[in-house]
Amino acid sequence: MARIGVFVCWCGSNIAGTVDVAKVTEEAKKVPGVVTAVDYKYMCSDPGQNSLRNMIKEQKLTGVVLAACSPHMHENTFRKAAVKEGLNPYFVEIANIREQVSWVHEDKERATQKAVDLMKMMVEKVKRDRPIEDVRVPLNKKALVIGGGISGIQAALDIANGGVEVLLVEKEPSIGGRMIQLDETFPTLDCSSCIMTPKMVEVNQHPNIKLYTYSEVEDVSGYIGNFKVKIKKKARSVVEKDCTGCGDCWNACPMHKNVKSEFNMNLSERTAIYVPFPQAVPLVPVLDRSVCLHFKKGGKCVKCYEACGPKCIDFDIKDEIIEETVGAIVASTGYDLMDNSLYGEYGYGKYKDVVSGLQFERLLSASGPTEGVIKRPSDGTTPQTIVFIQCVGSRDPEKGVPYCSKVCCMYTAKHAKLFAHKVHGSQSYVFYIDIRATSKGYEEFVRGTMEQDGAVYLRGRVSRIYEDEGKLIVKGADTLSGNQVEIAADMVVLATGVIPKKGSDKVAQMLGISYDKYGFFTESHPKLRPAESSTAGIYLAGMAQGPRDIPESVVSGSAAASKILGLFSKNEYEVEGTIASVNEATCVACFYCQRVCGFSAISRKEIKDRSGKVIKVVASVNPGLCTGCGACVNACFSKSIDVKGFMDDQIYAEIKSLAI
Amino acid sequence: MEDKKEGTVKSEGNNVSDPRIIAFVCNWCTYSGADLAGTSRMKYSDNVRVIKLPCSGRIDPLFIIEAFKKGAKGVLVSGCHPGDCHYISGNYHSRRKYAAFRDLLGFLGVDLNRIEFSWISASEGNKWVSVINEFTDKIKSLNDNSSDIFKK
Amino acid sequence: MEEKYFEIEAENLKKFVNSLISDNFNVIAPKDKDGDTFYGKIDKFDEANLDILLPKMSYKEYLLPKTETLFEYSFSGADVDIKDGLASVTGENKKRVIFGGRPCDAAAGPIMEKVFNWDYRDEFFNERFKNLTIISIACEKPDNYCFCTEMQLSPESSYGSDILLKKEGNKYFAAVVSEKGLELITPYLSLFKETTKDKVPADKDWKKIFEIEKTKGFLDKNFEHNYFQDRFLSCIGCGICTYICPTCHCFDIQDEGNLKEGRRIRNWDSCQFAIFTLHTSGHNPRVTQGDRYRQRLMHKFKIYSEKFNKYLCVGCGRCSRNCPEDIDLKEIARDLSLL
Amino acid sequence: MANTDEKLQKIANDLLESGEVSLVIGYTKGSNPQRMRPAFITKTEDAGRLSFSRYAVQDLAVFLKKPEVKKFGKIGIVVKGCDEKALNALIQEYQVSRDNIKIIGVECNGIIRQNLADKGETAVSEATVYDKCLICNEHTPILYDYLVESGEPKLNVSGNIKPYAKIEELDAMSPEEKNSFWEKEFDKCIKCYACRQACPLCYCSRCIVEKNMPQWIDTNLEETGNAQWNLIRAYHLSGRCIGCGECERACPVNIPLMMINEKMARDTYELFGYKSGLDINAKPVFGVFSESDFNEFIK
Amino acid sequence: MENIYLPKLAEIKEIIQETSDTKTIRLTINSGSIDFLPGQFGEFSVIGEGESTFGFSSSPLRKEFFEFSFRASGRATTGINGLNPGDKLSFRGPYGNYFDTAKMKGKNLVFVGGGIGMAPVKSILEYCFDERDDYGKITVLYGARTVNDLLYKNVFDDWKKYKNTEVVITVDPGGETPDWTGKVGFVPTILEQLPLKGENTIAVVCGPPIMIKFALKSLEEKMGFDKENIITTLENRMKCGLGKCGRCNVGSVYVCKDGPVFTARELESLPNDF
Repeated sequence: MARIGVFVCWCGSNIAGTVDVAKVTEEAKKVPGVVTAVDYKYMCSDPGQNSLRNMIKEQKLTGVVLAACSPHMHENTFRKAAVKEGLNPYFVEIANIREQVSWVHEDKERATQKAVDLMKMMVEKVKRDRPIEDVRVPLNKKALVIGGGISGIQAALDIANGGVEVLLVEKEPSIGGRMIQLDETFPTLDCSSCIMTPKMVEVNQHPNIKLYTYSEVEDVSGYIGNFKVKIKKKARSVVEKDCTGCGDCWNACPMHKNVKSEFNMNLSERTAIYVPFPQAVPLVPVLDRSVCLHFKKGGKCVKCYEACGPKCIDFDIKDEIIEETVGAIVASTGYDLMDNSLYGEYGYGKYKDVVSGLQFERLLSASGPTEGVIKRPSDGTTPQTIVFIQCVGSRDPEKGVPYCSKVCCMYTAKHAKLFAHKVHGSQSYVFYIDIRATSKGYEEFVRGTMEQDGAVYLRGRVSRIYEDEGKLIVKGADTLSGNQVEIAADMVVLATGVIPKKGSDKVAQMLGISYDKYGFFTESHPKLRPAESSTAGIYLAGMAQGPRDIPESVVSGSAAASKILGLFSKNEYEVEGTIASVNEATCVACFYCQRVCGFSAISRKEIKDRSGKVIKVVASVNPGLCTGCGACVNACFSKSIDVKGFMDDQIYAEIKSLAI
Repeated sequence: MEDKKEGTVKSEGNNVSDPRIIAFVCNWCTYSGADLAGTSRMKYSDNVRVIKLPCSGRIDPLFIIEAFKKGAKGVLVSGCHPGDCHYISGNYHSRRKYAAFRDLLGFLGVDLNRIEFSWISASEGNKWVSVINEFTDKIKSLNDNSSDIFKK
Repeated sequence: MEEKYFEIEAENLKKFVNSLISDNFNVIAPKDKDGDTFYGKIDKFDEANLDILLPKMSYKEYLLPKTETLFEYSFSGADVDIKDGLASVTGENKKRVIFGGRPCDAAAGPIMEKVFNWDYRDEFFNERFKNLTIISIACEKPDNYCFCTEMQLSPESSYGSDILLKKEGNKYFAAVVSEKGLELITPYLSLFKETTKDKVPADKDWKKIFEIEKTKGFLDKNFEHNYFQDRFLSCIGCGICTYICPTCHCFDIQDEGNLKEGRRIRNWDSCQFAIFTLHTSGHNPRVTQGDRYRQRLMHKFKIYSEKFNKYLCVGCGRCSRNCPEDIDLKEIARDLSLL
Repeated sequence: MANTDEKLQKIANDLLESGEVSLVIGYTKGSNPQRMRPAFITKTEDAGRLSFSRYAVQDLAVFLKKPEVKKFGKIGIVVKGCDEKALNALIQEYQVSRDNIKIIGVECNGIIRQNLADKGETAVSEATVYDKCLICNEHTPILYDYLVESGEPKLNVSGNIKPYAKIEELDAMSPEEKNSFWEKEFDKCIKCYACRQACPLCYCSRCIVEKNMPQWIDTNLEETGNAQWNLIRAYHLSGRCIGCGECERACPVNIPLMMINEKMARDTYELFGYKSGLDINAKPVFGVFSESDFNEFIK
Repeated sequence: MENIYLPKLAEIKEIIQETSDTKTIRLTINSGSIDFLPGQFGEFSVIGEGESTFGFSSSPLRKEFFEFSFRASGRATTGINGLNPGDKLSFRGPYGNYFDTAKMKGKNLVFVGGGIGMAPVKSILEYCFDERDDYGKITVLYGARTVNDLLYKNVFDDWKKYKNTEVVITVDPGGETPDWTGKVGFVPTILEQLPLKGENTIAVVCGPPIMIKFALKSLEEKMGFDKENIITTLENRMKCGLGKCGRCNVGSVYVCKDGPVFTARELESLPNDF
């Protein structure tokens, strides 16, 4: 017997300002099965929740409907409150009369009518709710971290230090990510590799971390606690365990000039067999088969092999697929810079001395192509005047992206500062729109660049850059003075915006996590669950989630790690019980459900009689794999499969309640 | 029997100027997109009633028929953009089905202007608003006689 | 009532029917549609096709509509308001004339009337039956699927008709066998010429090819006979035989509506469907199609006759003609009578 | 034809005698000379009843869904090319195991429309056969264990008769016109579900219309319930129908069901390049998707 | 002119949760019961969700209410399951035949019920209790699969209070709880252990088909009951309850009108179609 309670929330004036909550309450009382209906100022507050709990107890409610804000806000709050009174949490339904009514409509009468409709709809749904018990799945206490940048490294180390085995998979030959490319870091100016390298080494030596560099995650299936992952270890052509990292091989490689160094942002060359940078971890070279003469010229060149003492070069190594089962995953795939060539007027790609921020980092770096001496890529001379342009691509919905890349203000200030330190008497100009320097010590840092290091900050955009007699003529506007300015610079550095790593959308699709329209992974809740992805057991860290600086990336790595350690502190994970179930009496085993299931959650089940003879084959749902998406229900002709929480008869009743 | 139909269920209201529109949306993208429209205090037509499903893959053609049966003048089906499905492929499967189902409805004489499909992500509050408003306007502009064959 | 006999010229018959139509009678007659002939409302005599043996379907729906509203309901809060569906049937009071049907179809009415009136009176049926006047035309050439003669009727039987026409040359003899029939023609008597029974051509001597009592005799004793399971392997359970049958009357009762209002209806149903007797528990007394076809035979040739003293079959042969798998009831009834 | 019959009888006899099958489903002479009917042969001595002709209209694959028939285990079945496609689809959808079935294919040169045959038509010609015969590419079945050639004369297709011509006619109509066309058609429907029962691919043990929690499809036999039934039937057959036409043949009120089925078959082919029943190893069109599927109708 | 399909509206007076999935609903019309006889049934419905057939489970002599018991399994019963006291239920009936109480008068009676099949037994049992002096010894044997599946637990003690009455409750082996004090064993087995003889005794047996089958066998073959003196009920699927819709045909009877009460003798003459 249905005893439904309806609770109409005012949300202060957020709802009550547009919806006649008293009317909604009155209408609720008239609905068959509703035994009580009340309105309250803030249902989510403690007193509000208490009134819900009291009513459940006093009225022996079998179900409750909250006409309130979006279920995405407080469904869990109210479910938890209901559980405390012994009600199954799935007997709590939310009629969203805030986001879908009061905030988006203005006509009070019509808004109230809509609120009444939505309330009635959910009463019909809750009447047909069945108790749902959550499913417990065992946890494989091993974690996978995808991406070995600073956030991935941090996550891996934290998890490993918590006593849990970690697989760290990095696409590049070395871990280190973007951070290891940086010179000094704002606002403290400590050297990036000095603080990064020890962490990289720690990763390599950690007994709980299995490091796969030059490897990619190729496939992920399964579910929280039980992800089956396939890692492709790309053929390195070097036997890692035997390699000493001595360098004889790359010194012997004849391919000196032609291969651009990715690590140095194409500002230098590397050999075909190479380590991307001297502090690479692991310090084991990779043979780039796309350029290696051995592979291009039919096996003739074996110079590296000849040079190698331990003879650990093996041209026959093949890509290897490693299969592992993990319980949780951290996605920290990092970022790329936007394509500067979108800004033709800046001449990137056309003028060698127009460089990106990361290129400038390499020019600053002691381990970089110029060994830390700032030199113009065009002629190797040291520039005396550099123009820095901020917001290249960022905050530009027309050509770039509308968001702020967050780190550019700070690294430009750092660049200008380091330039001033390294080249005495030099002058830098910074074109900016706004200066965003909001963390500890940031504002002081920028101010120092302006005041102590003499950088001239010009508020405005650059309209054009062209070359004239070896100089780059930068034409722009200084909107503060209202003047057009023209600067003859030796170099221009573009503070290019950041975008998600190329291919991260494919990673997201493989993992089944959502991402926003730019490709950044979406957190489960932007404020309250920032470390979790939309899929249970998969966590997010670093720039893959959105622009952030180093400390934030480290924090996010740690956050993901702590979530995983928390998850692994128990032996089982509870999966929501909103999963599919089969009506075996009417299932005819056509297995369309199996075909459309994205989670391989459907299998064949043989029903046998007492003598063991198979009398029927039916579909069967694996509760650990099923996510309750309901695609199978749609595929089933005879509706012999249904998904709990969104049962066919509930949807039917919802539609029925809307009849006019 | 050609001469009389007795006692079919009558309907009231729901006229051309104030049509009932039922939207079946997925929980992860479109519902969140609608939430965003709310949070952003965007205003849109109040003719729409939203029914939340886990995934567009769960939105059965039967729901559409049922909505028309119950007097809806327009039905919207909305889910995550291709590739964005929280459940990986639910929207792809439903897209394929709906491509065919739509053809079938059209062939049977249902005015396809009355059925709208959209991909609306969690960040597209504005798209939600424009889809709802444009759809509502379109429904209002249709001749009421072009109604479907499921409800008399 | 004592039967009365008339003669009517073919031309006058046309006038008579057209007059009925113009006097607001609903005239239902065999009518061509989609390459077949069905009973349907005609707007003039010429729309009727009197040359065919039988329309594809019977006119059962004028006695038992495909869907009948038993009552309508509407809710206001916890209260429910019920509107009797019978009112619209009685209020309708619309006279229908079935014109040009065959004696077999006409016989179905009084046969079905029994089940609808033992103990509980089904006024929906009664009201419709009361308002139906049936003018049948005797068959001259029954086909191989016909077996009305075996079913205690004949191609010239007036059972169930109000008026039976027999064609002879360019004129018809009309036997008016009921008050209803007489009442119908009275305003148009000028078109008719009264005559006497002896002027009417005598019925032919229709031969039976089997004895239906023997069929029943088999059914009485052989509920578990293998014949049913074997013979009806070829039955796909489509139920066409029951839907187009003039006497099959099984129905289902269903509620349809929304949270505000709706109606309780009865719909045609068929014993040929597995779900017909399926219990909620999953138990089904009639598991196989053989079981279900046996029930059809039993109901037609045994149960009904024991209960109501009439076979629930008029021998029209529609089920045989229209069976997609060529199951021939006449053949079966004959086979059983010989077993 | 006598030759065809003898061959069929011999195959059936051999299959039964060797115990390879315990039942052969074929055709035998029907209730009049222009009708055939299904025959269920379980004993070699009955094999002589088997026959085939231009009147062998039934798609015998329909019987494979009957529990009573399934009980026989290994079954031999006589199929025309169109009917054989139903077997393929049933195998694709796991309803029939290839191992349990012996396919006795017969070459078919066209089947005379039953309503014409009943009226005495005996000649196989463009004007007398079903539309499906005019577009048939599988006069010889795709898959078979035995093949029996037809003794019937070849069907000459001049192209003067356009099969399913009404589809284009309807496609060109406005929604209102289409609506009123189908309204008239569906009004005739008596919901006997013969279309379902006659369909070899409608094999659900409990049809969606027989499920009442919830009752998605109205039970009434009026326009609304009828339209819903006909829509859902067509939808469930979309991309699956192999075009045997049994639904339309069975329909006692002559609703042109094949128009809908054929339309959906054409559209499915156009949209997804899939034709049903041609390949037992193919994945059914609505069990898979492509990222590049038709997206234009979605905002 | 009467529309025989038109229901009356009854008000729910009380709902008794019998087991986890069965309930007894007590109804009143104009604050009282309706006229019916034990064994008869009605068509009950929440309007909008369709009708369902149930036998009355109360004694017609108790005039303040009438009741039926049901298990929520289909659409109609799920609808009824959602109701609260005070709600309205639509009802048609009473229909069908009834237990021949005249024949039972002066005789010893044994009532055998299984599971929810006890419902019609309870009606005739309590009817006999209400006129206790008219009958001889009364033996009640009621069994269910498990202790939790027993209905009417709240009235067992009332039954035991009547004079010259023995009440035996049993559960199937494995269905007992640690504190179970009743019998353990299948109904037919326990039945055979009871000190009963066929003479001058009438047996009423209702329950699942398998139980009826074996209980009848025990009564007839081992305990010497005449088929005439064993009475049972058939539970066919029905729609109209009025002998029209054709669903409940068995042999030549319409269970809804000629039944649902049959003697074992009558049952014997029916084909196995139920």
